[in-house]
Amino acid sequence: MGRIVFAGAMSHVLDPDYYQAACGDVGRQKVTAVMAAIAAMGERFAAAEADALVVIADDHMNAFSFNCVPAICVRIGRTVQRLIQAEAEAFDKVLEHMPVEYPLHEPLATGILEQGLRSGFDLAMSWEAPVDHAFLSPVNTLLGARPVPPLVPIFVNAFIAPQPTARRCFQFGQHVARVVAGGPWNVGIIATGGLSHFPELLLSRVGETDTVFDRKLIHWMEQGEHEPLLDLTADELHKTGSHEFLNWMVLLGAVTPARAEVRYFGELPRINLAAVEWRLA
Amino acid sequence: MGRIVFAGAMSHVLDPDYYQAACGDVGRQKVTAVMAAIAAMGERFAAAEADALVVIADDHMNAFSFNCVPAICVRIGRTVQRLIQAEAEAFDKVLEHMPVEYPLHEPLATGILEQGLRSGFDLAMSWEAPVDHAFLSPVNTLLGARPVPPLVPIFVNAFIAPQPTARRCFQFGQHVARVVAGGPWNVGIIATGGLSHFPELLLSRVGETDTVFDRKLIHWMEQGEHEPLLDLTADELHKTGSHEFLNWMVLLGAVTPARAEVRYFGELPRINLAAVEWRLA
Amino acid sequence: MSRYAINSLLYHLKKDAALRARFLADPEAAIAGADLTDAERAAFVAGDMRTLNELGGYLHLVMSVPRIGTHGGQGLHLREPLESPTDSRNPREE
Amino acid sequence: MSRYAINSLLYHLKKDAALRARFLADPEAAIAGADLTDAERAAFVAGDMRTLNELGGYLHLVMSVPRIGTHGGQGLHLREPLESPTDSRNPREE
Ligand SMILES: [Fe+3]
Ligand SMILES: [Fe+3]
Repeated sequence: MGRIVFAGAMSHVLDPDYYQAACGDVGRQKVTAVMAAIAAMGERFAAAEADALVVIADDHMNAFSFNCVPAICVRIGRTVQRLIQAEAEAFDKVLEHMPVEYPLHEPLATGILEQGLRSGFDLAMSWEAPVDHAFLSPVNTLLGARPVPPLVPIFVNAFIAPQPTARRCFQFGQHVARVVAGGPWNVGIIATGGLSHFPELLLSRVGETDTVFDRKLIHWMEQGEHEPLLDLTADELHKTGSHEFLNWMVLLGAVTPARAEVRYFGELPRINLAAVEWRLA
Repeated sequence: MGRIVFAGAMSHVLDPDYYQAACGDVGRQKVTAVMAAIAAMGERFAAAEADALVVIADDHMNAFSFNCVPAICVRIGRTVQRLIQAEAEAFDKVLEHMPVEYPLHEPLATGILEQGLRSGFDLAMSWEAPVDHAFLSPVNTLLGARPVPPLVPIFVNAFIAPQPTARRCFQFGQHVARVVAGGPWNVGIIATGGLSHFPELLLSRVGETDTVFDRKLIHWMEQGEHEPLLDLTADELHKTGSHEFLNWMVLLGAVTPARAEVRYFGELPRINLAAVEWRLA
Repeated sequence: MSRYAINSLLYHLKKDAALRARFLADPEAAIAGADLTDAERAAFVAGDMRTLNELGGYLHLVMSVPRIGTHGGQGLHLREPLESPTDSRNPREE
Repeated sequence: MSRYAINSLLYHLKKDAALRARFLADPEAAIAGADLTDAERAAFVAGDMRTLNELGGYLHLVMSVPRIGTHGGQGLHLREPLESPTDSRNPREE
């Protein structure tokens, strides 16, 4: 029987130069610290010898177009490509040393997709969507020079309203856990993004966070109290700039009722950086 | 309170020349007959003075790419464009006399989308997907020279496995009915495609249908017995060539427990043509 | 059962008129960069839609690629429209 | 709140380098065919990303369109990189 052998969640812009430019020296210090915490989590991930790594992240209008914005989309096929874009954003540019192509864990991804549709999840599928910093920065930081295990990238629509609800993301995570349990593989899972930044997705509020809200989320995750998180509304997530917490909700569904341990939490004006790991039974 | 004031389902390749070429004179005769039945349904649709027309159909790998294949996708925005493709297929070409652009019923489409995501439907949204014969042939045949009312095109993935289940499509139709009931509009709804053709999606079986299976579906629809239809499996739909019946399942969910009245059923070697209308309370 | 490499190429042949023109002029050269097995490549070059369908090509692509697809299950082969582009067996050309 | 016409244009400016080059050379001409209100058009021409965001442009597009987006909320205006493409206020250019 398959098991989730590692579960973590972390911010996904992991670029010291970017935060130096955005927040000065303290930006560089804090992002360097969260990256060190993620690298330490990577030691434990490597020791777990997972057969696959599920990565739950959101699209930044890089992979999908307005022709089709999926609520939840499973990336299937044999390989996935790193986003390649002329004049990429700085935090995507820092990944240019990474390989262009990564293996996918085809049977696990296909299982999540097929069993999902059979169970009433209206999942989109993609053979082509590339992965950007939201997927690859955490993978890169977690693994360092180690080889990247076969990935299962899953896209959650965090930004284009209407998004899936926090509850639905959690339910989808429970589904992922059932698929893992029904298979033969040891699986790692990470969710990326956050914590609070870009409230209301307004340029005029870039630079604000909601630390009180973030600490409340962390408290519930540490306690393994997931009920209140299920009731998070689209409005709360939007107003606090917690859009990307939807990715974390998927992970919570997959590991519930496990408790979180905070490896790093650091406030910046622009975003609150975090790295969290779950204590699995 | 809003009401569904018209509900019908029909085959969607409605091109006498095409069936002449594929099946000879009998092909032309039967498609002409089903088109006449659909036009007669159009009289009743016009008399109902609907504010909007919801059209449930499938993509024939025209609107979406393998970058993102949605299970169920609501077309939002203000207008939708007819598929324009160099060297289009004959049955799309016959629509070239039709307008290039059609108004959408924006508040109804947005309601179906937003309330759907709130209710746990993982709907994709599209501002750009064009509509092909699967949407426009029935609309054209139904309306003739009358103006096209504001549309709500909804795409169901009928062909690219894994598809949503028959039960899930029905549940989504129930959702559509709830949204209509909660709004102020009189709404028509049609589902298109089928009946049986292209079993197993194998070229070697093009030209086969499953009349026994179609008659069974029709019987249940006539009786308003929807339970057995909910249990249709992906395998049954695939083997009998009933992929597009998923569109009909959405409509059934929207009108259940109403009974169907068959306006036309005609067997051809290539496909069984049908036009069905529901007796609404 | 479906095979992405086949379907992706069929899809691009359907949507990209320039690729389609290159393919019609010189199939081998046009698809040289595609990640196909030998059997798949041979079937493309021969315009053998039945084989491509059996190898996992979606029916609706296999039927609908202009000038290349069977367009109605008539088993049209690539070489025929190339030699006779108004071939009456292809109803689209009429 | 979101406005498709704005977002579609931002998206194409992000993804289509040729359109972007035309826009940088002559914004009015490059977007002449776009279905925009006068206020939206003026904001595009001025490179006023804050207004485009307030009018319904998605933040991540408003930030990330190369050379045009604010790219980090620094309120970069279009005219500045045009006049000084290695402007040090735009970290992407470093
Ligand atoms: Fe992000
Ligand atoms: Fe069809």
